[in-house]
This record gives sequence, C-alpha cells and structure tokens, in this order.
Amino acid sequence: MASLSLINICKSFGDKKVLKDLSFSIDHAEFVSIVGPSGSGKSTLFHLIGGLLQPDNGEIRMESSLINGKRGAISYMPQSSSLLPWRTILENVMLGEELLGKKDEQGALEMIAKAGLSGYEHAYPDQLSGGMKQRAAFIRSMLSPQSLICLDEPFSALDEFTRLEMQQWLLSIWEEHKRSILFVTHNIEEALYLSDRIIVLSSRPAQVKAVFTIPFARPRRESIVLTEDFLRWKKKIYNELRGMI
Amino acid sequence: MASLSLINICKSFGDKKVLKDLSFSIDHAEFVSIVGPSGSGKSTLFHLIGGLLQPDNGEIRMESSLINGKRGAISYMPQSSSLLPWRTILENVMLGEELLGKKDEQGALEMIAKAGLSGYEHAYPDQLSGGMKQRAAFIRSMLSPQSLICLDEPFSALDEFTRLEMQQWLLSIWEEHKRSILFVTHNIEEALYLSDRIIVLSSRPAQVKAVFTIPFARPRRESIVLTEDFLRWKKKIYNELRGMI
Amino acid sequence: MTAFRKGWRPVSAIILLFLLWEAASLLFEVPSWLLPSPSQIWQEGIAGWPDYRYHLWSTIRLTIVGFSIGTIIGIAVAICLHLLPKLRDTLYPLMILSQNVPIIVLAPLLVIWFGFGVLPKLIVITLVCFFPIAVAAMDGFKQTDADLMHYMKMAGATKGQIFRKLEWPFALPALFSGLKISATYSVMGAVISEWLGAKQGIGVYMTLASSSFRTDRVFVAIFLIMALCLIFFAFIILLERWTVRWKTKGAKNNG
Amino acid sequence: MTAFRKGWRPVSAIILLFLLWEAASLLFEVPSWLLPSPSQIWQEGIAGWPDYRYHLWSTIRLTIVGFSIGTIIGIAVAICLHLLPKLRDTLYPLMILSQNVPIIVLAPLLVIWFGFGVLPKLIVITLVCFFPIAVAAMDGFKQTDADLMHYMKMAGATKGQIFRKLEWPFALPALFSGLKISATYSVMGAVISEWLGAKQGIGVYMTLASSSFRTDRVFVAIFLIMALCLIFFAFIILLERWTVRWKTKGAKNNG
Amino acid sequence: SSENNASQQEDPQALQNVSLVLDWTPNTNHTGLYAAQDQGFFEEEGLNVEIIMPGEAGADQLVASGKADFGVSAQETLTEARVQDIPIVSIAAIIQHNTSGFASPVNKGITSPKDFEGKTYGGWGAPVEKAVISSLMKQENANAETVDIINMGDTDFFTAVERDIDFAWIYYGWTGVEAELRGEELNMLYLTDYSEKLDYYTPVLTASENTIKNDPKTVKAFVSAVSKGYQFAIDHPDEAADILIEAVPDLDAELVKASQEWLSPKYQDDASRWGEQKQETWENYAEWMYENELLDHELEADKAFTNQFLPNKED
Ligand SMILES: Nc1ncnc2c1ncn2[C@@H]1O[C@H](COP(=O)(O)OP(=O)(O)OP(=O)(O)O)[C@@H](O)[C@H]1O
Ligand SMILES: Nc1ncnc2c1ncn2[C@@H]1O[C@H](COP(=O)(O)OP(=O)(O)OP(=O)(O)O)[C@@H](O)[C@H]1O
Ligand SMILES: [Mg+2]
Ligand SMILES: [Mg+2]
Repeated sequence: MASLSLINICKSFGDKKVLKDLSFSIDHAEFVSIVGPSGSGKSTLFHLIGGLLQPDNGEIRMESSLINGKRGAISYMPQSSSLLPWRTILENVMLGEELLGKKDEQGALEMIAKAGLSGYEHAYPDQLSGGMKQRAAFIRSMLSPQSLICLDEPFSALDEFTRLEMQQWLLSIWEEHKRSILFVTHNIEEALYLSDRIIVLSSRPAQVKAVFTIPFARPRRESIVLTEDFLRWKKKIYNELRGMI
Repeated sequence: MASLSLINICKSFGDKKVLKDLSFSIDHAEFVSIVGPSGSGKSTLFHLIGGLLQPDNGEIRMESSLINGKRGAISYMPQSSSLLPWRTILENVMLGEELLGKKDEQGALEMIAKAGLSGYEHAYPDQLSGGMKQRAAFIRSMLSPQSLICLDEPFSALDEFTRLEMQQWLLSIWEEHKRSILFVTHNIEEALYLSDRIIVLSSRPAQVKAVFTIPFARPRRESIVLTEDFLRWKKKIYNELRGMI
Repeated sequence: MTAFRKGWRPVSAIILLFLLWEAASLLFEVPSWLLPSPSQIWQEGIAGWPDYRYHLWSTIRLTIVGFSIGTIIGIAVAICLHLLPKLRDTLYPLMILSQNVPIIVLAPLLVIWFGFGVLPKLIVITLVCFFPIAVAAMDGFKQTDADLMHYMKMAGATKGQIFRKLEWPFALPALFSGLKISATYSVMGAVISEWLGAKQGIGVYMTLASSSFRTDRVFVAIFLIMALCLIFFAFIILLERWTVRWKTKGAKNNG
Repeated sequence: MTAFRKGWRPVSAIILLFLLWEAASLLFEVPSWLLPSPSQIWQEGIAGWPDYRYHLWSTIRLTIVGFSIGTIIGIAVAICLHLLPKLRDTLYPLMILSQNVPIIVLAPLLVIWFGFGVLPKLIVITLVCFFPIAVAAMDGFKQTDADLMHYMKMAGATKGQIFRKLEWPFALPALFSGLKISATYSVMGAVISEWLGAKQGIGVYMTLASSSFRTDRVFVAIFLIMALCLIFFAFIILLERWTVRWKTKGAKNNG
Repeated sequence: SSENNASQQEDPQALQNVSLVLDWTPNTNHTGLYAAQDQGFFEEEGLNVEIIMPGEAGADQLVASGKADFGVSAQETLTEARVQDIPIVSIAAIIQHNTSGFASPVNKGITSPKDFEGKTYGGWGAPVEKAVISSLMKQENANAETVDIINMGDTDFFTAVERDIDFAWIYYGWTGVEAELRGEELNMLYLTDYSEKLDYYTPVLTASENTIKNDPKTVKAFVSAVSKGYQFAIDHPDEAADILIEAVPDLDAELVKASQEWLSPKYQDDASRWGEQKQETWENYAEWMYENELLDHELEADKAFTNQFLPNKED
C-alpha cells in the first residue's frame, strides 16, 4: 500500500486545463521529486493533495482513505514563504505543530540554529532576507508532524552552499524519521541528489511524462554530484525535459 | 566615468552590520553579477542603490552625480515579484513605463508573448504560478526605460529551460540596447554565462570578497557552458564562495 | 457581502419578525398608541402615501446631496492628511473633536451663522458622514503592503503616483468599509438635520406624528428611514463589488 | 497616528483657534448668551467644577460601561457573522436596519419597556458603538491575505484556528479603525442616552444649562464632552500601538 | 429639610414610592412639586416621590403605560392624546390661565396679530400653530397665508430672532422673564387676550385612568401634597425659588427668582382653589381644535379631567 496515490487527477481553472489524468504514487518513506516547466501545474498539484482545491476528477488516497478535499493530512511548504507577519520567526516555525496541538520550543530553537538563523528567533519576517524567510518556512514544514511532507521549491532562493547544507540536513532528517517527501524543484542536480524517484511533468496540461528511479545508494555523499553516473542521469532528465519545451 | 559607483558604503539595521565599506562600480553597458551567501546583504544593496534606504556612510554615484537616497534612477526587479494584485499582467508590466510617462502597449504585448505568458495578458497576478509572476516582474523591469537595471534573483523560480530562454532573451535585449545590468543570483553558471564581471560578497557584514572579470567572448552561445574553460571558472568561483561558509 | 444576492434569508427573517410582532400585538392586546401592529403600520403606510411623499422626496434629496458632500470631504480630508503628515498631526485631533460637538448644541450656532436654509442641514449631514470615511480611508492608506511600497519607491514613483497607483487602490476596500458606515448614518443625519428647522422631510413628518400621538405614523416614518438606508447601503455594496472586482475575480481558488 | 506624540501641533492649533475666538468676541462684542468667549467659558469651567463633577463622573462611568458592552457585542457579532456565513446573510441587513431606528424615537419605547434605569441608556450607547466595530471587523476578516489563508488551510488548521491565528490578527488594524470611530461616538451616545431621562450626567447638565439660557455652561459641557472623547480616542490609539506593534517593529525600512 | 430626613429614617417602609415625570427641564412651573418635596408634604401623605426629567421620551405615554405614576403635561397635548385613545387624565391645573403668547423683539414692530402679515414665524412644526395664528389674524381680517412658518427645532428664542425669525410662541413666565433680565424689550401678544377658547390649562398634572381607578387614595394623597406645595410657592415666592434652585443647582438662579416672582400669583389666579379645572375650558378648546381640523373626532371633555382629588375648599 502506497503512502499517497493520485489516480487520474484532472483539474481546470475556468477553461484552462491544468492537470490531465495525472496518476502516480509515493511509498512510505520514499523521497520523490517533481520537475516540470514553469506554470505546468506543480503548485496546483500540491494544493490538490493538501485539500485546498478539489480535483475535477480522480482520486487522491492516503494510505487507503480518500482525501479529496481533506485538509491537514500533509505538512506543506508553499512556494511563497507565507510567514505570518505578526509572529516572530520562532513563533512562525512552531505554527504547524501548534495547529496540531503540541509545541516543542526546544526542538524549534535547535532547528533554527541548524538553518543558520540563530539570532533571528525573535525577529519578524519583514526583517529577514528572501533566503532566510524561505529557510524559516522550511523549518516550519519540517517541524510539522505529518508523515508526508510536500515541499514547493524550498531552496530556490538560497545560494549554492546554504542550499547544499539544507539538502544534507533534509536528507539526515528524512533518513532519521523516515517520512515520505514530495519535492518540487527546478534544479535537476538537486532532484537527483535527493530523490528515490523523479517524476517529470509535461507542460500544461500536465501529465506524467516520465518517471525515473534513481539508483544511487544511501546515504548519499556530496561528492556524488561529481561522478560520471550522476552526469549521465542529469543529461537524461535534461533531455526528457527539453523535449517538451 | 563609470555608470554607477559605490564608494565605502556602510549599512546597519539596529546593531546588525549588514554592509561594511563596500565599494565597486559598473561601467556603461556592463553586465555585472553579484553572488554571495543568503542574508549577506544583496537585496539591501539594491535598496540602497534604488534610494529606498540611505547608507549610513559612503557615496553612491550615478555618472558623476550623487544619488544617495535618490529614487527612480534605476529599473528594478525585486526578489518578491511585487505585482499589484488589482492590475492585470499587461497593466502590471507597463507600470514602470507608466511612472515615467510613456506607455507602449504593443511592445509590452510582444514582451509578454516572448516570456511565454501569452493568454495571460488580462489575468490577475493571483491566477499565475510562481514562475509566471517572476517572469511578469522581469518584463516590467525590462520595459522600464532607465539605463541601469538591477535584477534581484530574477530567474530563481524558473525551470532550467525557461530560465535559459529568459537568459538568452535578456542577453539579446542587453546587447541590442546596451544598458548596464546589475544581477543578483545564486546560480554560478548563470552568473558566468551572462556577466562581464562577477562580484563575490562575503557573508554578513558584506564586503567585496573578490571580483572576477569573465573573458568569454560575446555574443555567447548556450554551448559555452559545456566548455572546459567554463567549468574551470565555475570551480574557481565556487571555491571562492565556499571559503566563506 | 452576499447578503443581497441571497436576499431570501434576511427577507424571511424580517417577515418572521413581523409575524411574531403581529401575533404578540394580537395576543397581548398592546394598545396601538404604545406599539402599533405591523398591519396597522402597513395600512397607515398605504393610506398616508399622498401625505408623506413630499417629505420623502425632500429627505432623499437632502441625503443624497449631504452624503455626496460628506464623501467628497471625507476622502479629500483623508488624502490631504495622508499626503501631508504634518497637517495630519495638526488636524487629526481637531477632526475627532468635530465629531463630538453634540449636534443639538451646534444647531443654534449653525442657525445663527447660516439661517434656516439648506446650508446648516448639509453641514450637519456632512459632519456625520465625513468622519467614518476619513478615518477608514486614512487607516487604509497607512496599511499599504510594504513590499509593493518598496517597489514603487525604487521605481521612482512620485508621491502622487504612489498615491494614485498604489495607496488609493490598496485602500479601496477600507474606504468602502467607511462608506458603508457613513451611508448608514447619512439618512439619520438628514432626519436629525430636519429637526434643525425644516418645512418638509421625514424628520418633520415624524415630529408631527409624534407630537400628535400618531404612533402608527411614527413607525411609518421609521420604516421609511430604514428602507432608505438599506437602499443606500445596497448601492454602496454594488459599487464596491464593481470597483474592487479584481478581488473576487483574481482569487478564485481562495476556497 | 503620531498625532499624540507630536502633541504640540494640534495643541498650538487649538490655542490659535481660541485666541482668534477671544479676539473676535472682543472685537464684535458678541453677547455672551449668544456665544461666550473662551475666557468666560474657562471661568465658568473653573467656577462650576463642584457643580458638574458628579455629572462628569456619571457620564464617564456610563460611557466606559456602554463602550465596553458595545465593543464586546460588536466583536462578538462580527465573529459570529463571519464564522457563520448563513447567519451573516440573514442578520447583516437587520444589523444595518438597527442603525436606522432613530434613537429619539426609540427612546420612549426603551423607557416604556425598560423604565428609567441604566438599562435603556446602555442599550442606546451599545447601539451607537457596536455597528462601526462590527462592520470594520467583518471587513477586516474578509480581507485576509489569500496566500496565508492557503497555507493555514493546507496545514489543516480548523476553522477556529484559522480564525484565532490568522484572521483575527490580520483584522486587528481594521478592528482598531472601527474602535476609533466607536470611541468617538460613545461619549455622544452617553450624552444622548442621558437625555432619555437621567438624574445626572453631562447630558443633563447641558439640557439644564441650555433651558436656563446659560450658554457659557453649555459650552463648558461641550468642552467636557470633547475632552472625554479625546481621552478615549487616545486610549484606543495607545492600545492599537501596543497590540499591533509588530507593524512598526517589523517594517523598519518602510522608509 | 432635616426633619424630613428624620421622619424618613424612622419609618421608611411606610412611604409609598411614586414617580413623577416632568414635561421639560425643571422650571418655575414645577416649583410647587419641589416645594412639596422639600417641605415634607409628600411624606406627610405617606409618599416618597421621585421627580424625573422626561428627556426625549415625553411624559404622556410614560404615564399612560404606567412607567411613571404621575406626569406634567398640557391641555393641548392631553386633548390630542385622549383623542388618540391614550388613557390619561388631567388631575389638576398648575396654572389657571394660559401664560403663553407670541413674542417678538420690539424692533420687529409686531403689536397686534395684524402685524404678523409678511413676517416669519418660528415654531416646532405642529399644525396647531398655524391654526392659532390664523384664528388670531382672522379676527383682525389679516391674511394668514402671508406668514412664513418655519420649523426652528431646538433653536432657542433669542437665537432664532437674531436670524430669520420674527416672532415665536413662548411662555412668558420663563422666556419672557429671561428677556426682562437681559433688558431685551419684547412685544408680547397673549393668546388669552385674543380668544376665550385659547385660554386653556398649561401645564397640568396627569395620571393614567388605571391609576385613578385602582389607586384613588394615592392620587388623592399626591394631589393634596402638591396642592400644599403650590400654596407654599404662592405664599413664599422667594423661599420657593430657593428650594427649586437648591434642588436643581444647574438652573440659573437669577432667572428662577425673577420667574418665580412673576409666576407665583398666577398659579391660582382667579380660581377658588389651586388646581381647579372647568369643563368649559376643556370643551372650548377641544371644540376650537376640532373646528380647525386638528382633531380626528370630538373630545369627551368630561373624561379628560377631574377635580375629584383636589383638597376641599375648607382644607
Ligand atoms: N487561481 C487560479 N486561477 C486561474 N488559473 C490559475 C490559478 N492558479 C493557477 N492557475 C494556472 O494554473 C497553471 C499552473 O499553475 P501552478 O502554480 O500550479 O504552476 P507551477 O507548476 O507551480 O509553476 P511554477 O513552477 O512557475 O511555480 C498556471 O497556468 C496558472 O496560470
Ligand atoms: N528591515 C530590516 N530590519 C532589520 N534587519 C534587516 C531588514 N532588512 C534586512 N535585514 C537584515 O539584513 C541582512 C541582509 O538582508 P538582505 O535581504 O539584503 O540579504 P540578501 O543578501 O538579499 O539575502 P537572500 O539571498 O537570502 O535574499 C539580513 O541579515 C537581514 O536580516
Ligand atoms: Mg509553483
Ligand atoms: Mg535578497
């Protein structure tokens, strides 16, 4: 039984078809990345999984229960960081936990430190740089207790090194807690470095264009990106994507 | 005479020193990229050049006149796309022009089409995906008539192909109109592909850590990224940045 | 704000209220001079139409003119005070004070200065209307989104442009909030101003009815006032929908 | 909102106004029963203190109690109507109607129903206060940022959590806008309610002064009312600053 | 009043609480009421009276509905009220003759109703005003249509005549006396000088039909205390004025004293006892109103008032 499965999902806005017969699933503790052209419908997909939108057609199942339109089943990091402007960073990152009843300030403070935001615990979002806000939103989703985490371009505003740090940290959390992760990114290397599988979406209306199972062993080391194998994979996916645009 | 020069700029927020004795300049029709760790002060730098903030110390000169605190001298694309929610995309992209008195709807429509947003001219920002908003903000800055354009991570939310298209388009506009461009990015390849010079900032308080003059001939072809030379440069800058983190 | 589209709900609530009232009147035999039953009021409303229609027109005209002036002044004051912070510091407290001169006391002064014509009445309505509009608009201007403001400033927008292209549209929802409150008060303002000395108007009609113990006519007047108010309010809501339609159009998936 | 920090501006404007007034009184020899000069009012204000202090206290108590009740009801109504859209559709128009029952007409009914106690007075103040608060708060709730709303919903926040953690703080600035308007009206509401039949209060003091042609005392009453209003208003502004301080603290470079 | 306090403390239970609503703010029309309270006349009758200002509520409905036990009203309003089936009854006339009339500053040159022609009248917008003006003018063959009638709302007399108003309807005992104090000369045309029928009782004391039927003892006690109060005011105008001033310190003392001086002799005037009302007066005025189409139907004058609670003349 897969952790999450989408079966023949369709979604239109007005007369714009965005998703068309989209089906895939994620196993328990699997790390799946989604890549696809800008505007293809990745964020919309997350909104559907999160229950913000109802699919026009098709089923979204978590374990075996239908979660079409059901909210709160996933931990989510939106593409725009969406921090509450009247909360400090510390209060913001604990929001996800808070909604489900349990707060762990100690854990939150540790996470903030790991994300390189120490000293900003009590700052307001307005006082942070773009990348710092993104990291805060990332911590918030990591602290939420749900077993499936959906991350929408979590590291797009980070420099390569901070991004690498965050990736490694994400992997370590994931390996430790074994949660399922659905990850949207535009960075193919990032997808390759992190994922068990990569799903390539076509441009609008989005369909699953290809699925790649990434064979690199875990735990993965940073140096893996320099291997021949990695480059070969990168080209493969690159070509798959290029075919579409 | 340089198009823009910053001389010994200092800036703090409260007791947090963000920029410290920062100096550099851009020549006419030069393309300069700025890379640096997240939270180092790149956006703050743009706010200073744009006159939104006053430097605590130092001079910002455009041609030979002091523009400390003077607004409207540059065309700017903010890190958050900042589109006005009550304007359609077409109205939004013409905003920069409008502020200076001349509107060119035909040109705007062409730009929108080139950015792959045709069909969305009359949509509101809420109806666009993250990457599409970013492209709209990018067009807006391109349409503004000032001779210096400051772009703050303009392509961070785009997939690699759309990004490449945008980069090439940016280069073609730049080569045609010969405006000066100051470009913040976290993507070293992007910086290398586009720039005449790359300025590496240190982490907070930001100082100019290194300046690289990129020798690749213009016009540059996409294939350049696969050359040995390019990879060597990438490593060089990579190492420069890594030294800091 | 779907209140008026889904009109059947409030209408049925009102009808229910009337039925209860009628039943209570019958049941407890409330004397009609104390509280007439809806049916009595309705009868008087029909029968008295030729009597009060001139009053009604007069009040409607007064309200429209007064509300328009009040709105213009309210918006103008908000804009001036917003664009000239020093002026705001000086005048804002005075503006609050202006709201607290009890109209009943102001009346003699207004009469002394402006006589018994239409001018003092318009002043009263304006005084009642402009304040909620001005406060709401000023608060709206103040709350403009910081990111957007930064962009506009960096793009070299002048103060006027920032105002026209950013602050004004941003404050529209808040402004409408104030307009709604004012529209509600404007009819009452007109009625009160008619007590200042008028020959016709619902206020006059009501005073007469009240002084000759015609409680049924007093209630006719009350219902006329209410109906006028509702119409004004509905008009503002229509205007709001039409003006800030990007809100409903853009945020479709604001499920 | 820096109005009160930079207090010297309005104060000097007011002083200027008084000086002009005094000069005009002397110059045109306005009889004091028509329009007393500021110095005469001031003298009466000092001399009459033992007479009117009880009135003042009584009005202050009434205002505070009434405004508190009005605020609570206004907020409660806004919350209920916001969380229960069907109820809103039903009651919103009725709420508007409630604002248009002229108090002067309602007054006899209130007294007949509730006697001469404090209850009908509180009802009047509440009626005056709750509406601006309720409208402003409801509009505030409605305008919650769509992105934040999406996040909260996806994160599985219940309706109550969305309300408490998102809509409520988001609507606070709008709510304060309404509170300011209401605070301004509350004192007037108290004074009006005292005309309903009270034994003490500024309203009573003013009626008595006016009916014995003591224009100077009428003006003392007006200034007392104004002073009360300003104090209330200032209090709300302090509360606003303290409550939404993240706004001022977070947006430092909102130059 | 120290002895009152004593008696109150002795036996507070024995006192019956009753309430009295005035018709306006306290003024010299009400002196007897305050005197009765201050002199302990109410307590002697076993009453504890609370005097209430009516505010905007108006006394008549309050009395009729039983929210107040007694009220102050006037014949003209009471007539209209009764015609509208409002069950209140006049139980005593506070002033024997109508002291109201049309006043104007001397410089307006209004010395007879004829001079109203072409002038502006400031009133409160009741049909009765036009009727009264026309009937006075008719006697002098003047054209009432040329009078401009303006509703001046709450504006006071002195303010109004400064502006567009030429003459207005006032009670001499208050506004007229104030004019004297100010040294403003007024031309005063009393209604009583021009028409018998307009010599109605204003103000009067009222009670509801209910109270009269169910609790005549209280009414009797009340009226007899009030009667003593007015007798006191008649006999000791100065002291009575002081009592009013003490009870309502916010009133202007000078005005109260002067007004009291003027009004004290007018309470009883030519009547055999204070409070006496004549059927004829009630009938006359109601007839006049009916003739002028101010009433929907005729008044049953005998039910509108009663002298039965007035103390006997021997008392
Ligand atoms: N509220 C809406 N109303 C109408 N169309 C919408 C709305 N939201 C999204 N769309 C459309 O749906 C399509 C997919 O949007 P989505 O945000 O899912 O793209 P995306 O894959 O996340 O893109 P990006 O990588 O740029 O973030 C876009 O064409 C967009 O215009
Ligand atoms: N309004 C403010 N108040 C206080 N501190 C601020 C404010 N704005 C920015 N800062 C601080 O200044 C520093 C630099 O911020 P800036 O936005 O310039 O970074 P950046 O280089 O653009 O980062 P990124 O790549 O993440 O966008 C950060 O540490 C941030 O916390
Ligand atoms: Mg997206
Ligand atoms: Mg930045």
